[in-house]
Parts: sequence; structure tokens; C-alpha cells
Amino acid sequence: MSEEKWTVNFVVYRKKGEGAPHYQTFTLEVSPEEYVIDGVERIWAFHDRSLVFAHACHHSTCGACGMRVNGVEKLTCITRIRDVTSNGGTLRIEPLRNFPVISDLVVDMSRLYVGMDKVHAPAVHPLSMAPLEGEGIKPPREVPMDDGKEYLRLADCIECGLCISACPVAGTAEEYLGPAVLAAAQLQGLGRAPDLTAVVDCVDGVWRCHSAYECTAVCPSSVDPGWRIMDLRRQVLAQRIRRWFGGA
Amino acid sequence: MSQYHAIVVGAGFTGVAIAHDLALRGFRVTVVERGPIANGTSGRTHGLLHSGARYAVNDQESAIECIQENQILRLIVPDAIEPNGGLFIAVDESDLEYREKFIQGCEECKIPIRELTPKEALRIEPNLNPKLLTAFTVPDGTFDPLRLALAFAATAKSNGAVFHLYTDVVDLLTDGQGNIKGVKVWNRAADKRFEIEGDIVVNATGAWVGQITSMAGIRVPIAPTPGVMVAYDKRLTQRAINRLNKPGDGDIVLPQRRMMVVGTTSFSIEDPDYVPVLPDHVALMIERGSELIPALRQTKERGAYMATRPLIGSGAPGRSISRTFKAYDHKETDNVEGLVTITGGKATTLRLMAEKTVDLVCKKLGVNVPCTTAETPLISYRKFYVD
Amino acid sequence: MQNTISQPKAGESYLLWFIKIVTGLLIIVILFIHFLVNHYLAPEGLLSHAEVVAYYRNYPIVPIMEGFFLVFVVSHSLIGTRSILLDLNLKKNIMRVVDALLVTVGLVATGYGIWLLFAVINWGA
Amino acid sequence: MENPTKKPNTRGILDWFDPRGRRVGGWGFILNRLTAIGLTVYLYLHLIMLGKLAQGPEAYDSFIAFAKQPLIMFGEMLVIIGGLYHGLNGVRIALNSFGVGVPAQKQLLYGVLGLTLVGSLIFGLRMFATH
Repeated sequence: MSEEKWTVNFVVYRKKGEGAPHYQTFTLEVSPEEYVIDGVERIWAFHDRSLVFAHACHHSTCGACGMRVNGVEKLTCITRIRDVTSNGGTLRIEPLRNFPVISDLVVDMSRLYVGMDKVHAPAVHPLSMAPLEGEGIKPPREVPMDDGKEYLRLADCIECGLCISACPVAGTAEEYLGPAVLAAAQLQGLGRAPDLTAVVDCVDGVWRCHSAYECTAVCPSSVDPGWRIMDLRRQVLAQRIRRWFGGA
Repeated sequence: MSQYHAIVVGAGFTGVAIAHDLALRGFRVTVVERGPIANGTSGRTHGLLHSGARYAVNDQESAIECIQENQILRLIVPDAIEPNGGLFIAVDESDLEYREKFIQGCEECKIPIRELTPKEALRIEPNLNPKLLTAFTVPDGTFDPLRLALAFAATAKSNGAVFHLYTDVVDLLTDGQGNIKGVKVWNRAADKRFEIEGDIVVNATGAWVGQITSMAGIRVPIAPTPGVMVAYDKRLTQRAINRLNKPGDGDIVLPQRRMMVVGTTSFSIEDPDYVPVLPDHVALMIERGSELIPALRQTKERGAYMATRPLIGSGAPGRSISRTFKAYDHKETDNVEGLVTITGGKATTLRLMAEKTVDLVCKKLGVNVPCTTAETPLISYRKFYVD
Repeated sequence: MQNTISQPKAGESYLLWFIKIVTGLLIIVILFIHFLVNHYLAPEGLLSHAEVVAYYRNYPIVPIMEGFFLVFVVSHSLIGTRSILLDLNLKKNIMRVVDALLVTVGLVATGYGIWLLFAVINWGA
Repeated sequence: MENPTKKPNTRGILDWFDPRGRRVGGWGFILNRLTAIGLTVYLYLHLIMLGKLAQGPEAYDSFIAFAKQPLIMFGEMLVIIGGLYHGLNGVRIALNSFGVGVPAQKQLLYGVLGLTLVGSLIFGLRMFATH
């Protein structure tokens, strides 16, 4: 890591209670190798203790620190300052869209959690369901076993809400289940969880997607919701067509 | 059922576990936290559900706590834990010298281990250093820090606990004789200031306990000891990989979701509010981590971060301080009524820390309700957000 | 994991979406044939009333094709309009009015189009 | 959690059309929605205009003559471009929806745009040549 120092203007969205939102600029000296969340945390630590922002793990396993950085949804703990601005440049930091703002950079993501609950999204699942290493989506052919039992691992989806913020449909359709939730349904598979068909094959489910693929573009965790929604459509259609022909 | 009102300051691992325990024992519980759940040390922990083997040689008290709590947490909060197991591996002669002590220590602490030949170890984890000399399986695990804390918080909330997030404690309320009867807070989200009165204030602010006790003019022996952790962009093993040696820098490489996390270092600081990530520590992590898993060198860094351990006692260097914990009743230590401080400990023992702290609170207030957290499964972490 | 039992939402399922896709594809196919046929049978273009009438009368397949084309285009456009309106998260009873309106527009447009086809074919007869 | 308004932080239908910060797939959606609205408006105008056929040769032929002014020709060109894009992108989305080619959705969109451009040029030249 270099000792290079940059001066960056953090233009931060501020909102308290019922007050009107406004932007406040903080000029920070940063290392370009630092992550955006480091800058935001320093604003709180050294400039303005009233700043409200969410964060926890600082390494993309918890999904708490999603924000919009220069208009694009980012998980700020893995977004290097070098990749989103330049020396003397600006970082516009705003809360995620399509969720109610609690204050400043924090939003209320209950919409996402309600959806994840609706499709019984598992927090840990068998290794064979996990897209490993972010390469491709299909599970690996050889799944490690321990005494004949398959290993469990934490789901890739960290429920950060970036996909809902980026989705052009979620902005107007509050009831839309949204990318993360549909992806969680796809991960389980309608074959294994047939009761999910009714949840996703509905007016607020899988047909509401208009294939903008913004969810996949912003997903920090290789969940690829865009692909999963399309695959879920295929699954629903296949199931319905089988039913037409009297299949189970 | 007691109708005492307990105010818990801090919603890190200790705070949420205490809130859960208090709520189960019939207390009215209010939690005050200056950020979101687990935004300090807890959220930034390594994520290793310790089997205790790491401490089996030089800190057996911690080791025994770890193996017991490891087994309890797997049962009460399976949603937040990847039961992937772990390995201790030896890659040089000094590691091998540690082997006998390790086997003996694990036996004494009742940590189940099994020795593998290098060939067996490489078959189950092909990305390990091919020059490894021996390996032991241990019942480690990986946990998701935020969701572990949220599961406790969600259960506490369902049992009536009230959470004030983004709310700083700005002062302690006293009765005029120096005894504590509540907290003065500032909710930063709504920019409102108010007071909360309670029968007991539990200071569970980890590395920040000194900031709260100083409001009552009390000093506690606390050594904020940060360490750096670095996440790499690829999952290279299924199990947690530990260096078979005494605890040291970069001796644990942990798979988490699609990443590997290497940790950690250890140094001392005064103010835990902001600790920079030091570039030379990051460089050391890749150096040490790749001795266990050479492929880390070819893997992109995904994140680097600092967490500040709340170790007890000052003066001694970080690694030699015990990783156990201590709950103080400030009536006994400083003649200040109404304030209890818990510090030290580690993520794996969060439930036990809460049990001991709430035992102390109950004893103080004359409440005679036993702890049931070890047998009570937690509800889904999502319930913290969804009623 | 303890979860609430999911409550399936009322409302149409895959069928409207499926019709939208199928009519969309059929529109493309018919448009393609339309251009081919048009180019082949009426190379000068159909730029006067007389030419159009003659074209329809001489090749009966043309008005039949146009009739189907009309039905597909109208249904595709109305289902599409509906899906855009759905995105607006309108209230249930407003959506019911919208549905009735769209069906009416569809029926009127189709009826009008078919009447128009016959009017052209029977021009001067 | 205390939340004063509970109203989501959205910009409503601006989200459908604002290309800032969005990527290839998002732009594809924006164009698809714009062309959908444009083509729908055109469809019903077109149907109404064709009503002139029922009013006899004078009405229709004078309308055709009227339609030869540049502004209307430009509008027709827009309809052709929009129709080509909407149709081709429709094929892309239909394929994707049956699980075909999703990882290549970007490349497919570039293909759609390329074909739209080529098709529009051909139609444009023809229109220019015949009039």
C-alpha cells in the first residue's frame, strides 16, 4: 500500500426526524486505498458526531453499510476510494433508495426482511446450493462431505438491499417482492419448495421484473438476482405447463 | 417476576446477550446503543466460533468457556453459524514442537480433536500449504457477526426489550449521592435528548467501558487492543484454518461466505473511537496467511478492517492478557450504586458473559430467577426488523 | 428458522405475462411476413385508396392476416400498458377500473378494426 | 425502530427513465419502456387515421398527401426505430425469461442496438429514396 494522500470532498445526505433533507460537505484527507466506509466513519469520529450511518462487519459479510456513492449503490466497506473518485474529487454519499430513510444514511429495510421471511430464505444452506468463489452460478460438482454429511455454509445473499435500491420497478411498486427475495426463492428451487410457487407466481412476484438487470450490476455478493429471476420464471412456467398436461 | 428496569448500554455481543438474558428473567429492559446493532468490535470480529483449541495451552479458562459455549450456540442460534469445523496445521518445526502441548491442552479442556496425516488433510482441503507436517481437526465454526447479535436482539425484543439505536449516552443520572439511577441520552436520528430512569445500568460497551464509567468518576482497568483483519475475494477452504502454535499474528484463516478472512494483529491504543487500518499490518496478514494457504497470494483483497478487543487489565502486552471476562459491581469496587460493568471476553462466550453479568445484577437486586439462555433457542434475526 | 407462513397474494399469475410474450413474438412474425408480402405483391407501396382496396380484394389472406395482427397488437399493447400501470402500485379498486377500461378499449379497437377491414373490402360493392 | 415518515425514499416514475448511475441493462429497460409508450400512442393514432379508408378515396388520399411533410416523416422514422428496438429487445427478454442467454444479456443488448441501427438505416434510405 502506498503512502499516497488524496483530498476528497464527501458530500453527505443529511436528514433528522421530520426535517428537510440537505447535503453537507466534509473535506477529508484520505488514502486512495482506503474504503469509502473508512471515510464516513472518520467524518463521524472527527467532524460531526451527529452523523447517523449503519455498518458492522467492514468486510462484506453483514450487508449493513450499503449506500449510494456518486449515484450508484455500493457496499461501502469493499468500495475503495480509488475506484470511485479522484484526488480533489467528490464522493456524493446518499442513503439507499426505495426504503424509508430513518436518518442521514440509514434506511429501514423491513420491506426486504418481510420478503425474505415470506420465501423462507435460509440463512445457512448446504454447500451444493452455494455459488462458490463467485465464478458462475451452478453449484460445484464435487461437494465436500464430513462423515457422509454435507457441509452447511452461510448464504451468499447478505441482505444488503442494494438490489432493491437499484431496481427501477421497486421504486414505484412498493409491494414488489424484489430481486433478493426472488433470488432466495430460486436458490431453494420450486421443485424442492413447491409452496413457493404461489408466493412468486403472482402480481407482485416474478412477473413484475422488467429485466433491467440493475440488481445483478450492483450485487456485491455474486448472487446475480437478474439471472435467478429469469431462471425462476423458467421454473414457474415449466411447472405450470406440466400441470396443463396433467403432470404433478 | 421482577419488575425492575434495567438499562443496557451498548448493543454489541455482550449488550444484546445481556438484554436477552434480562428479558428472559423478567426484567423490563431498555437498550441504548450509539450506532446500529454490533457496529463496534462485535460486528468487526473475525467470525471464528472458537473450539477453544486456540487457548488450550496458555489460557485454559478461556478454552473451557469456548468449547462449552461453542456447543450451546450451535443449538440456540443455528441461523448465524456455519458448522464447518476447523483444522490446526503445523507448517514448520516450531509448530511441531507445540504438538504435544496442544494434544495435552485439548484433552484437559475436553476439546475433541483428531490428528490427520498431511495426505488426509490435503485431500479434504486441497488449498493448504502442501508442506504441512501434521493437522488436527477441531470443532471450530464460522459465524456471521451481525446476525449472531441480531438473533439475540430479536429475541430480547420479542420478550419486551426496547432498543434505542443511534442514541448516545451523554451522561449518567445520579441521585445526588453519586449513585446511578439512569442515563441521559441523545437520539441522533431524531436529534432528540431525553432521560431514561432505571433500577440498574449495565455498562456493556466493550472497549468503550471507560468512557461510561468516567461519567461516574470511575476508572476501570481496560486495555483497548485493536487487531487488523483482511478479507480475500475467494473461498479457498471449507474449514477454519489455524496455525498449530501459540497465539500470534495472522494465525487464523477463516472462510466466510465467499471469502477468506485472515487475522489478526495486536497492539495498544488509547481512544478506540477510530482506529486506522495500518498498511504494514495488512502486508503482515498476507505474509502469515499465505504460510497456511499459499493461494491467498494470488487472491484479491476484498476488505481490510480493525476491531478493538476490550481486554482486561493494563500494563501487560495484548497477547499475554487472558481472553476471559469480568463483571464489576461498582458498589463493591467504587462504592457507586446502580452501575455494573462487563468487559473482556470474546464473541464465542457472549452468552456466558451475559449469564454471569445478569447473575450479578440479580444478586444485587435480590431477584431469584435462574438463567435459561443455554436452553432457549433464539428466533430468526430478521424478527429484529419485522414485528 | 422460524418464519411466518407465507400468504400468497391474490392476483393474476403467469398467464397475462405469457400472453404478452407470445403476442409479442407473433407480432414480429406477422410484421416480417407483412413486409415480405407487401414488398412482393405491392412493390409500389400502398399509397392510394384504390390501391389498398384492390390489394385487399385480390389477396384475401391479407385482410385475414391484418385482422390477426390487429388482435395481437392491441392485446400486447394493453397488457403492456397494464403492466406499466401496475408498476405505479395503484390501489386495488382503481386497478379494477383500469382493467375494465383496458378491456373496453381492447374490444372497441378490435371491433372497429374488423369493421374497417370489411369497409375497405366492400368499398363500392 | 423510530421512523417518522415510513414513506420510501423514491423518486417515483423518474426511476423508470433516469439513466444516471445505471448500467447497460438499465438503459435497455429505459429504452424499452419509452418505446413501449411511444408505440402505444402511435398504434391508437394509426388506427384512428386508418378510419379515413372507410371515408373514401378523397379523405384517405388527401391524408396520405398531408402525411408527406417532413415532420410526419420524421415521426414515422421514430416509429420504425422504436418498433425495431422494442421488437428486438422483446426477443432478448423473452429468451432471457426462458433461461436463455442471461449471462450474455449485455452483449445481446448491444446486438439489439446494432440491429436496430442497421435496420433503421435501411428503412431510412428506402424512405428517402421512394419520396
